[in-house]
Amino acid sequence: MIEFLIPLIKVILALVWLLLLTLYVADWVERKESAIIHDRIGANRASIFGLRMIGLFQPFADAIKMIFKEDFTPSFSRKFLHSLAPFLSFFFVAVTIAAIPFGDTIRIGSRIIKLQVLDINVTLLFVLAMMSLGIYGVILAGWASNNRFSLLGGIRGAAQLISYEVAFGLSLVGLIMIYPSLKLSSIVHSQGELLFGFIPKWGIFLQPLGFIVFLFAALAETKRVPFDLPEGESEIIGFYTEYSGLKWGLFMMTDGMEIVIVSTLMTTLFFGGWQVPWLQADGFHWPWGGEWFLASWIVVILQVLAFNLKVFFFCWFQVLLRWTYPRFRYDQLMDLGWKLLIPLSLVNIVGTGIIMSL
Amino acid sequence: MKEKILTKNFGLKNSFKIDVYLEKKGYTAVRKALKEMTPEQILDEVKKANLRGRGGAGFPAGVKWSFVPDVDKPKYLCANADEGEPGTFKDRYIMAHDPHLLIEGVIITCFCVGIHHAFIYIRGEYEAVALRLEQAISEAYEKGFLGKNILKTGFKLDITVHRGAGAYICGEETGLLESLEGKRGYPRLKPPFPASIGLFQCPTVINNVETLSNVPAIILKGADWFCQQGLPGDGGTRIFGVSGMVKNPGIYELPVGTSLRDIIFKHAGGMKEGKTLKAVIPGGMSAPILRADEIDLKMDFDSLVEAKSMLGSAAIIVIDEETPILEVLKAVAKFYSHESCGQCTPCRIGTSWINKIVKRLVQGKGEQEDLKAILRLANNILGKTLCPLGDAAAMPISSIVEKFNDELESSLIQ
Amino acid sequence: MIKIIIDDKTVEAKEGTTVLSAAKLAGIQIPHLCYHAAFIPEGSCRMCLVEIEGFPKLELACSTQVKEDLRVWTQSKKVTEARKGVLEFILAEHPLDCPICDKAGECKLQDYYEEYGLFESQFKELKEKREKKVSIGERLILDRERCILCTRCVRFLREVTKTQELGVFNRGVRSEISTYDGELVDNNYSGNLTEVCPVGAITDTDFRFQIRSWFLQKGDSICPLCSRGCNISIEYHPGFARIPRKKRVYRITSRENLAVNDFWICDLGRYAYSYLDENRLSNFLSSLNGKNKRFDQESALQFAAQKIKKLYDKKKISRMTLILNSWLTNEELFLVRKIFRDDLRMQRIFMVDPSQGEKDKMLLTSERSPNRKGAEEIGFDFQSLDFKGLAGKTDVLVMFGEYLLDLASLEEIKAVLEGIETSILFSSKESALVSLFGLVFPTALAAEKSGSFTNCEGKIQSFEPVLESWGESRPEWQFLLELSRELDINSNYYNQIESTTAVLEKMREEISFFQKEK
Amino acid sequence: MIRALGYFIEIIRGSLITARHFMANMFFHILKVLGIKTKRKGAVTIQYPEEKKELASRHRSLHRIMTREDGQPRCVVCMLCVTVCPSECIYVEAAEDPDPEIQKRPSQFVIDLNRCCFCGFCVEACPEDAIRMDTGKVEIAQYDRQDLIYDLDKLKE
Repeated sequence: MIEFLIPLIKVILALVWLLLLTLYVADWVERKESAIIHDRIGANRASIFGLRMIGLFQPFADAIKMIFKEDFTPSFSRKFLHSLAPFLSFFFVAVTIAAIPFGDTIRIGSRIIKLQVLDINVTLLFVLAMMSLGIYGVILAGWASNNRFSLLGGIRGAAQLISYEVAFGLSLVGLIMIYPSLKLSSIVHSQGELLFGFIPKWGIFLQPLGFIVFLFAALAETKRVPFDLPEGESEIIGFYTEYSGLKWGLFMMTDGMEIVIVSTLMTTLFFGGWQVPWLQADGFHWPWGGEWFLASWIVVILQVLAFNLKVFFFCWFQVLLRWTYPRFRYDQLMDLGWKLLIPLSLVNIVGTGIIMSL
Repeated sequence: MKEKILTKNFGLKNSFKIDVYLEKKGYTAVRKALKEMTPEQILDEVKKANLRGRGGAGFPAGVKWSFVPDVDKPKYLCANADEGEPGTFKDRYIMAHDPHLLIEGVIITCFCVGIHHAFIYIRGEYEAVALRLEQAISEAYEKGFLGKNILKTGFKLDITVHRGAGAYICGEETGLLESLEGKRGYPRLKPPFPASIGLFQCPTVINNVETLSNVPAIILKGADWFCQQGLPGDGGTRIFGVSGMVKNPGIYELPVGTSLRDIIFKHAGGMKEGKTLKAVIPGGMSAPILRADEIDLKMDFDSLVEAKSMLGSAAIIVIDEETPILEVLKAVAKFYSHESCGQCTPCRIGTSWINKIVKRLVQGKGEQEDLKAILRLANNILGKTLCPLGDAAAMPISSIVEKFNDELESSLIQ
Repeated sequence: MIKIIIDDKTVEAKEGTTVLSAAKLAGIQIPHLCYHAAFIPEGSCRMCLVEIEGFPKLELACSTQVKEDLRVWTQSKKVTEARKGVLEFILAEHPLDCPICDKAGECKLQDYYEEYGLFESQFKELKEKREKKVSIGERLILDRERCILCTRCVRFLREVTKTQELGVFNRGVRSEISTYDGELVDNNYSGNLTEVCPVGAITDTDFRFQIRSWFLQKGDSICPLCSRGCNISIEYHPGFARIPRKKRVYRITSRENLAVNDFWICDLGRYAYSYLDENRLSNFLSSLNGKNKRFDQESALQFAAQKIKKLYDKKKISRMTLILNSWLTNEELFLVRKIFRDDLRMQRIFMVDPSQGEKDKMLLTSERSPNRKGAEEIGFDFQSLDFKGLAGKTDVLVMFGEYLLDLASLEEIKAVLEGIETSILFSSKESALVSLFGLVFPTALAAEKSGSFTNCEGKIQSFEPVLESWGESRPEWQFLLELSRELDINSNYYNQIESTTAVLEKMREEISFFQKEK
Repeated sequence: MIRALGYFIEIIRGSLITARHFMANMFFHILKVLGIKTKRKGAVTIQYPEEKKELASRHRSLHRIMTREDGQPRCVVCMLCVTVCPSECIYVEAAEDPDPEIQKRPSQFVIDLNRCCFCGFCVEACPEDAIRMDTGKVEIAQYDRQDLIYDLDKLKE
């Protein structure tokens, strides 16, 4: 019974975490951050009994509005596929959260619980696979809308995602070579070690080029500005033009969720995941000598906090990029993917191999 | 001094009685005309005499008569005795002192043109004169000079005296006709001229009292004699009515062409004690004003037209230096604004507009533009109205403003 | 013909025409206010002054008659200056209240001022104060400040109606138009005064303040209210997108036609315009399934045709009665003749017209319908209708118009109609008859259909629809044509006919009376 | 490649600019939350319902009908506003005014604000200065279309 309950609770907790963060990142952070960049204040009106809380209720207001909006399905569209598409994209992104380690382990009584829903041997491949499947949602949405502009948007999206999928995957090969595992939990564990005795052995320090390629590829995967050619809501017409209400909301949620997932991946792969520098299971071990012992539950909390903080930082960072850059032209987009990122990632793999063989 | 034609009986006791008139060889012209002459001969004689209309326009009377077409309609004669022009009083004297002279003229004219009913349209204010005229006509009826069978020649003529109601415009010939027909005294459009379509849509001759009064003398003494009395092309004498600041105001029968200076300083006795001449209105109020230095001219139609004035009814109004010209302007403007009949636009509104401006000038609230405005408005009225009243108003006003601009400017707001 | 030269344009005109009308023929407009083609020119406004060679002064175009080789200039500097001067004078005493003047938009003074006016007023004096609301007739209101004393109204009443109710009083600038003590303008043509007045001095209470003239659209039509057939313009407001108007037609004005009505129409025709909008029948009604239910056009036509056809097939057409009226156009009467008399061989055709009214000396005739003469010419010889006798003799009664009420009381009609199996009414009005008849077709009025009327003098006048049809109503000729198709008789003939002009062509072929005018 | 590197630097510079804005503004926001007053503010925007910007004098806001001294509307029903209105949103009906100097007065004057495009032509067309758009009222939204149809009484306020 309890063996069954624990994963369920983990799934629920992970999902709630993901959804809440998504909601806040996609809505509140996005709005507030853009506003502050623009010397504005941003959404601050949603209130409960007059309590405004600097707009913290805004995501809920938006969500409720989204739910009650008219769900319009165009005539002549393929009704089933039209409805299926947002759920597909949502599902395949949401499911990746299962592979992300939030922390090390906690001990409750005699039971040791991993702070990760799914700890299989190939979690990294699982994540890559699920993220690739998200394309189906885009293509289906474009095609099922029976709108040629939507279809074009979907096709643009597919071409873009497939192109960057390659760079996305290749950029991680160097990482796998260094931390010889496809298991995210063990990659994170490996990053807890120290380089030259004082630098945390994070991916960013070992794979700077890989990180850059990964960053661009991941940004492209999220289909957001400056890579938002599939949708391009401000000018060109995109794949979810024919969507409204909750279904449209799901696409928006997917977008937001991709930010979070990409952030968690960056954290996990290049920034030590839940690792806090110099913090080990029993406390801090300062490189200049000296130790600071802590109770294990405090360590776990610190680790989870560190993970959240890093994730949140990368969410913030992505939103910053979105409000900084204009959109690529489509040929530039393709050039970047095929002519720069893929060669760079190959260079990275070769370079890593050479250094390792030295 | 040549022989008097019109005023020869003036001053006699009871000169208006037919007995006195007959005593002075009255009605011999009628006898001569009706018994010895044909209408054509009379017409020729009058044409030859160059008798020009004494009412103001100076149209040759003979020519006017010859315009009357020979149609199968009754014809009418209207003697225009509606002497409304300020300064003019000559017709009143003729009708009051020698009404039979007029009646005789009327009879001869009617015989010449073939008219059997004549009207004398007399100014309403001349009540006593009208009564005297009516009395004279009834005397003439008694003596057989009027009626169904005049002097047993079979010629038939009735004369009706019609008293006007005091409108200046009824002195205009077509306005007179309308009034005579019992309508509003509105001038008619010309053409058609009254000679072809006049009173009651019939051919009508309209002549001034003075014109008609000249006819007996022409018949009696001949056209050549008559011509010699005046100038070539403008025969006979005229009665100059002199009023204003002269020693002896009154009427003076003088040959056409007498100098204005002579009339004022010789015949009328010159200016009153202590007054100096400033301006003269030479032909009734509607004539453009003359400055004191412009009076050396002959008093006939053509000379005055040359001097940019007109002889009109030969009523000379003499103005002295002490009379402000603004008062003259005010009188003129007020008169025409009051007497405009209101039919056509420029006269109706133009005269009242000018009057309003002049009133303001009199109150001392005038501005420089106002004088220009008066000239402009007068020019807009001139030549654009239905009847001559518009011109009659515009000409004196603009001449006063032009010739006495300096004096008028001194009354403006500086 | 006399040749004259106006503004370097050679114009031929008949002897006796004036320069103004000769110029008008040549397309040269000479401004004029007091001149009206119907009156003797008075020449008081001085707007039509033109320059004529050989004349020292400007001459009046409205009264100067054409002479051989007259040279006229209508646009020279002297002339336009004179126009400016005259306009300045008129405007000096005319209130500048165009925004509230009902004439604005169709005011000649306004138009001329736009063209020739001096736009800087130099009138510093006070305008004369006059009365602005003087009632000079039952419907007429005079604004003396706006009056420019063109005396057109005075001359209209003097020369046209010869009633002479108006005159000019006082003189000079104090002149004013007035009625004689205590009297009012009271004749059947008083409404023409508002049209005759070139400015907004005379207005009628009917149109006063109702709408601005520029909102109105005009359409040419023929007055159907008596057999004179006066030519009229119907002035209506097409309505704004969202705001519904309370009425369509705002006024009826006369249209010049020297052969029929000159420039005038009577007050009956002018002020009765509300008949176009009031009390109109807008739906097909039938008592078949209950009391006066709405019905559709197709079923109505089918039903009517079926009933008539049944009688015809049974050779019992003598049991059908047709009642016409002379508000029908020539074309409609002709179609009735073709269908019912020539094809169906009906004999029982009667005419019920509105009862006669008073006539006057000018235009108004005693017949209150426009086409009695046409009906006679088309070849109906009408028997007098014994309406009460219809009961028992008739199975199908087809009736046009609602004038039966003048003939019999409502109870009598009801009693007779109860004895008739099928009663069909073509009516444009929501009258008491509507509830008595079994089947009711809504029909159009003359202003809404095309066709022609033959007036009392035998003049045929065609007209086109001005207003859109009311509700579902349609012209009778369309019903008749469709009925003929439903009846399926002589269809070759009726299939050639699509419009009223086609009907007129057929009429010209068959009836000599209609050939004479082309 | 080198060009791409140049772009890369510019890209970084770009995000530094936005990041700088974010940081600086965030700093002032935090100061404000902490109750420390500073000269500079985190946002330059006006917080609309609480703070209101002063309208320019030529701003066209809600219409009003001017009245004469006796409280009657100045309108003389010339319908020039009706004529000039491009959105056909004005409806005026005339009635006889007992004052002969005025002649007409409006018995109905309706502006359908649903259709009004606030072009101000009616104000310019009015010869009597009877209609003005200077009330400064810009918050005229309603839940019901009917409430946006303003009649004479509403316009006179």
